[in-house]
Amino acid sequence: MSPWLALAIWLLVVATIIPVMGMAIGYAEMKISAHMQSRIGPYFAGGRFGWAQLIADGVKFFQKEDLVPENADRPVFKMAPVLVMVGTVGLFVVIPFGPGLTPQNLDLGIFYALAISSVGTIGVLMAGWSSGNKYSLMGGLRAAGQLIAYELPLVLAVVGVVILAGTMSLDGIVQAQISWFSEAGWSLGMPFVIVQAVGLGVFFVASLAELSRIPFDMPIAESELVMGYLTEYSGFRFLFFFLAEFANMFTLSAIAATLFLGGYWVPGVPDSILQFVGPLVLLGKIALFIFVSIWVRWTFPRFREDQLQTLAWKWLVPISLANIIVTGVLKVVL
Amino acid sequence: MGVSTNLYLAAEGAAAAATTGGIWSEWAGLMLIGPMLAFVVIVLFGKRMRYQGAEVAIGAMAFNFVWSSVLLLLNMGDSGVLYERSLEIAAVGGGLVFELGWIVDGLSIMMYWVVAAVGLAVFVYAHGYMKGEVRVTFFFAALSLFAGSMLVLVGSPNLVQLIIGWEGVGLASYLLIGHNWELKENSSAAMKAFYTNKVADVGLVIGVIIIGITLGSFHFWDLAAAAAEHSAALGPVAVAAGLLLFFGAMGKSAQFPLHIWLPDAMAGPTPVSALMHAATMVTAGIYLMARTFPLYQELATAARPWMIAAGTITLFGMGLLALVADDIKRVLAYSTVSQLGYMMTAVAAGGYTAGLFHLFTHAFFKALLFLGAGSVIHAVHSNNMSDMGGLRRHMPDTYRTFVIGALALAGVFPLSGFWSKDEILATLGYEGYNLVMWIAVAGAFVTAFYMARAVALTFFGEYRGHGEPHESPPIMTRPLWALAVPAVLAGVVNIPGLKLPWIGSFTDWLSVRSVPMGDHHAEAIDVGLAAAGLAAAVAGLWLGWRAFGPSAADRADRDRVEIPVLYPLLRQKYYLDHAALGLVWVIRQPAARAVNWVNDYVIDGVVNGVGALCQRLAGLLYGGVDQHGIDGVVHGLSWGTSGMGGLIRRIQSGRVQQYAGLLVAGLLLLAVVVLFVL
Amino acid sequence: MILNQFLILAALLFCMGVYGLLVRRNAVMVLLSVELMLAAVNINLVALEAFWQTSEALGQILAVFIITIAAAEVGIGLAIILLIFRNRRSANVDELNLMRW
Amino acid sequence: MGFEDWAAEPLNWVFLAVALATTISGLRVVTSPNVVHAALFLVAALAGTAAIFLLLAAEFLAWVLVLVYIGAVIVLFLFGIMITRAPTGRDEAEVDHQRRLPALLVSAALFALLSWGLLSQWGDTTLDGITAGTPTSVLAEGLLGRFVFPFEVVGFVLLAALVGGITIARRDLSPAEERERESR
Repeated sequence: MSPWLALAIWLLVVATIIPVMGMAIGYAEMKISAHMQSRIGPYFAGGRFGWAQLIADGVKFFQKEDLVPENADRPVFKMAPVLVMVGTVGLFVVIPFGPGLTPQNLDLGIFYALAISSVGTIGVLMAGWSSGNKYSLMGGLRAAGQLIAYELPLVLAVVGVVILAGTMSLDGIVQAQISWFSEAGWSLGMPFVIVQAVGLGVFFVASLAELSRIPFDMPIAESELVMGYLTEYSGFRFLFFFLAEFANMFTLSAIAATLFLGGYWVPGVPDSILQFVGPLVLLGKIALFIFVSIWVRWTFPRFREDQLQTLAWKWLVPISLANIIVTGVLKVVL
Repeated sequence: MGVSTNLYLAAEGAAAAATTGGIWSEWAGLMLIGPMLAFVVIVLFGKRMRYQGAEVAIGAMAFNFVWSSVLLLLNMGDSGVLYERSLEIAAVGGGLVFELGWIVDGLSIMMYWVVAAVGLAVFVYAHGYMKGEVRVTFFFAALSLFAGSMLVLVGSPNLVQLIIGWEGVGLASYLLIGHNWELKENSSAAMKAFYTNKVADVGLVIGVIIIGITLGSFHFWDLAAAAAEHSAALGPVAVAAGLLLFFGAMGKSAQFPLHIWLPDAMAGPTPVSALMHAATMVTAGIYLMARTFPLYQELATAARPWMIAAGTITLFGMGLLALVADDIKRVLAYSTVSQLGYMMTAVAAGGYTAGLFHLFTHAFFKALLFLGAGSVIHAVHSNNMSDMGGLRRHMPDTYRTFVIGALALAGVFPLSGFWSKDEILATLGYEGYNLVMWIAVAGAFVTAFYMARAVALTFFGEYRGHGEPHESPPIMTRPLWALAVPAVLAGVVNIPGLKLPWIGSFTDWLSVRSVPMGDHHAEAIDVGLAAAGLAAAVAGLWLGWRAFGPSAADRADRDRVEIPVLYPLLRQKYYLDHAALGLVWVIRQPAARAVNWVNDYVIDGVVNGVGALCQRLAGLLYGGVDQHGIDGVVHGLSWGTSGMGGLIRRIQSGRVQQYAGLLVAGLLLLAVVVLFVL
Repeated sequence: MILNQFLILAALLFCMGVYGLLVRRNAVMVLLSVELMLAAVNINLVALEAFWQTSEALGQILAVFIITIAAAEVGIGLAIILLIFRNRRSANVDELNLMRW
Repeated sequence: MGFEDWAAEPLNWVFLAVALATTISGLRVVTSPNVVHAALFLVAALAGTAAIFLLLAAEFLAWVLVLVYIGAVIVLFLFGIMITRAPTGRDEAEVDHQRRLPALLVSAALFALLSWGLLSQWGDTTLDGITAGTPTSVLAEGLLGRFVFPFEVVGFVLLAALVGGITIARRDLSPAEERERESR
C-alpha cells in the first residue's frame, strides 16, 4: 500500500469520523444539559430518545441558502470555515488509537499538533473580519486575543509531559507511560496525570478557552455580540464551524487523554489485545473529558474579558512555568 | 584565579623545619573572612536579632580565638608553622599582580592571636557596656569590621592587601570614634583621626608603589629576599621607600608628630579605645615595620636614625603629657603613645623581637586598663579623675585588675611589662644606642609616675563625684580578670635564656617566618640594666604615690608649683595641635600672597605682552590676508556648501522608505563595484 | 533537487520583500514585507544547512534565532504602530516625516 | 544535471508546486491593495515556506514556523490591523506610493545580482544526503549547549520586547480616568 493510498483512506475515515463524532457530541451535549436543567431534551426525532435530532439538524443546515452578506469580503468569508476545519482535521493524523494504529507517527507529534491547531485561530479572525459586521469584528478580535493568550499555557502545559517522556512523538509518550517503573520483563506503568496533575489542569482549562466554550465564550457572547464571528454564517458554512468545534473538542480531548491518561492503554492488557481494544479505551477516556467539559459549560458563568486575560497571564502561565521547573527537577532527580 | 604558595627561602634557617600546619593553615583565611562576614550579617539582619548583632560579632571573634589558639599551639612546637597562600585576582599591569591571600608564620600567628584574644574580651565587655546605648547594632557591625580589617592587614602576604586592611581599619576607626556623632567634638575627633591617618597613608601608598615598581612584586617575601640579597634594583630607593612606609606607620601608630589624633580618639566608646590601643589600630604601624624589617635592617639603614629619633621623642615627650591629663582615658592614651614609642624605637634599633614582645604584652595590660577605665566611667558617668576617688571600696574587681594593669605597665617585676621593657632596654644597649637607652629608662620612670597618679586619684582618697558608684556587672568584670591573667604572666614566655617546656619562648615563636630577620637576642638577663629599669619604675611609683596618694596635700596646687615651665606646656600638649593648625595657616597666607604676586606681575605681564604682540600681528593679517584672501575662500566655500545643501536636502525627505530604497541601491552599487570593477 | 532552486526562490521572496518595503505606505504592510524577507533568509539558511550538513545544525539554530527575533520585532513594531495610530489617526509611513531635517 | 534528471525526481515537482504557490502568495503580499488580504497571503507564503522546510527535512523548524508565525505573529498582525484600520468591506485608501518604478527597478536589480551570484557560485550543485530529518535533539543540544548564551540573550530580548511592547502600547489614563477606575 503506497503512502498516498494510506493517506487517502485515512482522510476518508476522518471525513466520516468528524460528522459522526460531531453529531454524537452534539447529541450528548443536548441531553446532558437538558438533564442538568431538569428537562428531557430532544425526544421526538427518530423515535426513542430523539436520537435522530442531530441528523435532522444537519439535513436542515444543508437545505438552507448559502448566504453571503453584501458587505462581506467574499473569498475570505468562504475560506474561513475551511481553514478552521483544516486545523482540526490535521490533528487526526497524529493521534495514536492503538499500538501501531497511529496514522502518522511523527517524531514531533505533539509539537505538530499544537502548531496545526493554532491555524484555526486565523480562520476565526478571517470569519470575524470578512463578515463586514461590527459584531463579527468584535467577536473576531476577542477570539484572537483569547486564543493568543491561551495558546501559551497550552503549549507550556505540554512541556512537562514532554520532559518526562523524553520524546515529542505521541505514540512515544504513550509508550513512556506504559513502560514507566519498568524492570526486566514487566512494567507497572504510570499515567502522567499522577505527576502532571497541574499540567492536566492547565491544559484542560486552556483547551476549553481555545475552544471558546463557556465559560470562555466571550467571542460569541450572545447577549453582547449576537453570535460573534458566527453571526453572518448560515447553512453548511455554519455547519462547518459547528462540526469543527465538536471535532476540535474531540481531538483536544484525545490529546489530553494521550498525554495524561495513557491514551489507548489500560493497565495489564497486552499489546495484542490493545490493538483491538485500544481505540475503544481511548474513546472512553475522550468521553470522560467531553463529559467534564459539558459539565463545566453548564455550571460556570461567563468570564469578563479582563478576568479572562488575568486568568491566562497571571495564573496559568506562571503555574505552568513552575510546573516545568518542578518537572525538570523531578526528571533530574529521578 | 591562580594559587601560588610561597616556598621561597623555606629551606633557610629556622624555617627549614617548619610544618605547613595542615588544614589549620590552609583554611586560615576563614579567620580573615569571619569578622567581615559578621559585619555583613549584622548590617543586614542585626536589628532583628536577640542581642542586636552582638552574638554574631562575639561568635565570629570566639571562632577566631579558637582557631588562632590552635595555630599558636602548633607554632609552639619545635618546628613551628609556615604557610602562605595567594589567590590571583587580577593583573595590574607591568607584571604586577593583585593578589589576596593569607600568611601563616610566627609573626602573623602572634598577631592573629592577640587580635582575637583581646578582641574577644573587648567584644564580650562591650556587650555589657553598650547595653541601652544608641545604635548598638551598628556599633557591633563596625567593631567586627574593625577587627576583620586588622586581620586582613596582619594576614596579608603582600603590600596591596595590607593597604586594603589598613584603610579598612581607618574607616572602621572613623565610624567608631564618631559613634556618638550627636556631639560635635566627637565627630570632629573622628575626622581628625581620619585626616591625620590619610596624611600618613599618602606616604604609605607612595612607598608601596615605589617598592612595587622597583621590585616587580608586592610580596613581603620578595621584599625581604631582595633586602637580604642587597638587591641592586631596590638599593637606590630603599631609604626613600623605607621612610615613606615609616611615615605611614607613624600615622597609624601615633608617632610624634602625627600622634595628635590618638588622644582625641577617646571620643569613641571605651571598648573601641581598648581595641584600638591594644590590638587593632595602633599596632598596625609597628606590625608594618616588623613585616618589612629586613628592608630597614639591610638596605634602608640610613632611615633608622630618623625612626629612632621619632620613637624616642614619642616615648618620653608624650609620656610627660600623661602627667597633667585629668581625663583618665587621656592618661591612658598618652601612655599608649609613649609605649608605641618604645616599640617603634626598639624595632628601628634592630630589636625586632623586643618591639613585638612589647606589643604582645602591652596589648593585654593596655586593654585591661582601658576596660577598667571604662568600668569606672560606667560607674561614675564622668571621664575626669577629679570626679573620681575612693573607688576601691565600691568597685573591688575593677580596682584589683586596674592595679595589676598599672603595675604591669609601669614595669614592675615580675609582671609582663617588666620583661618586655627590659628586653627593649637590653636591645638598645646592645645596639649601642646608650643615650636612647637612658631616655627609655627615664621614660619608664615617667610611666610609673603617671600610673601611680592615675591609680591614686581614681581609687584612693574620698569620692568626689555624684551619685553612688557601683561595681559593673559580671559580663564586664570577667573580661577584666581574663585579661589580667596574661597581663601578669605574658612576660614569662620571653625571659632571656629561659626556654619553657612545651611553650618554648616568644623568640622561637617569631623565628618561624619566611625570611630570617637576623636580630639579636640576649641570652641572659643583664642584671644591672634590669635593676636600673626596675629602680626607675619603683621610684616613679613611689614619687607618684607620695605626690598624689591620699595622704598628699592638695594636688592641684602642687601641679602648678612643682613644674612651672613644663606644666603649661604640657597642659597645652606642647602646643602641637595649635602648631598643626598654625602650620596650615602659616603656609596658606604667604603662599597665597606669593602666588598672587606671581599672578599679577609675572603671568599677567607675559600674557599682556603676548596679547599686544598678537594684536599688532593681527592688524597686519586682517588688512591683507584675511579681508581679501581668506574671506574670498570662505565665502566661496559657504556659497558652494549652501548650494550643495540645497541640492542634497531634497534627498533627506524624512521618508523612511526613500532612505531604505537609497540604502539598497547604494548597497547594490557597492556590490557591483566590488564584484565587477575592483 | 539542486541547491540553487531553493536559494533562488529565497532570493525572489527576498526581493519581493524589498519591493514591498519600498512601495507600501501602510506601516503594517511594511512590517509584513519585512516578515517576508526574514522568511526568505530562513529558507536560505535551511537550504545551506541541508547542503553542508553541519554536525550541530548551525543553519537551523540560526533560523530559530531569527524566528524568535522576528516575533519580538513584530511585537514592538505593532506596539509602535498602535501608538502612532492613536496619536495621528493614520498608520501611513509617508506621513511620518518628523525625522525630516 | 539535465532537465530530464531533474524532472525525474518527484520531489522536484512538489517543490515546483510549492514554490509557485509561495511566489504567487508573496507577490500578492506586496501588491494586494487590502491590508488583511496581504496578511492572509503572507500566511500562505509562510505555509509555503514551511513546506519548503519540510522538503529540506527541517521538520522542527517547519512546525516552529507554523506555530510561531501562523499561530501567533500573523494573528498579532491581524489583531493590529483590525485595531488600527479595520477596513471592513471595500478599502478605498491608497496603500501604495505613486513612485513604484524606482522600487521595482531596485528590487529587480537586486534579484538579478543575487541570482547571478548564486548561479555562478553554485551552478547545479545537487543537494544530497537529506534523507533523514535533523533530529530535534541535535537542535536542542546546540541551543542549550554551544549556543546557550545567544539563547539566553534572545530570551532576554523577547522579555524586553514584551515589556517594551506593553509600555509603548498602553494608554496612560488621565487622572480623572484613574480616579474613576479606582472608585469602580
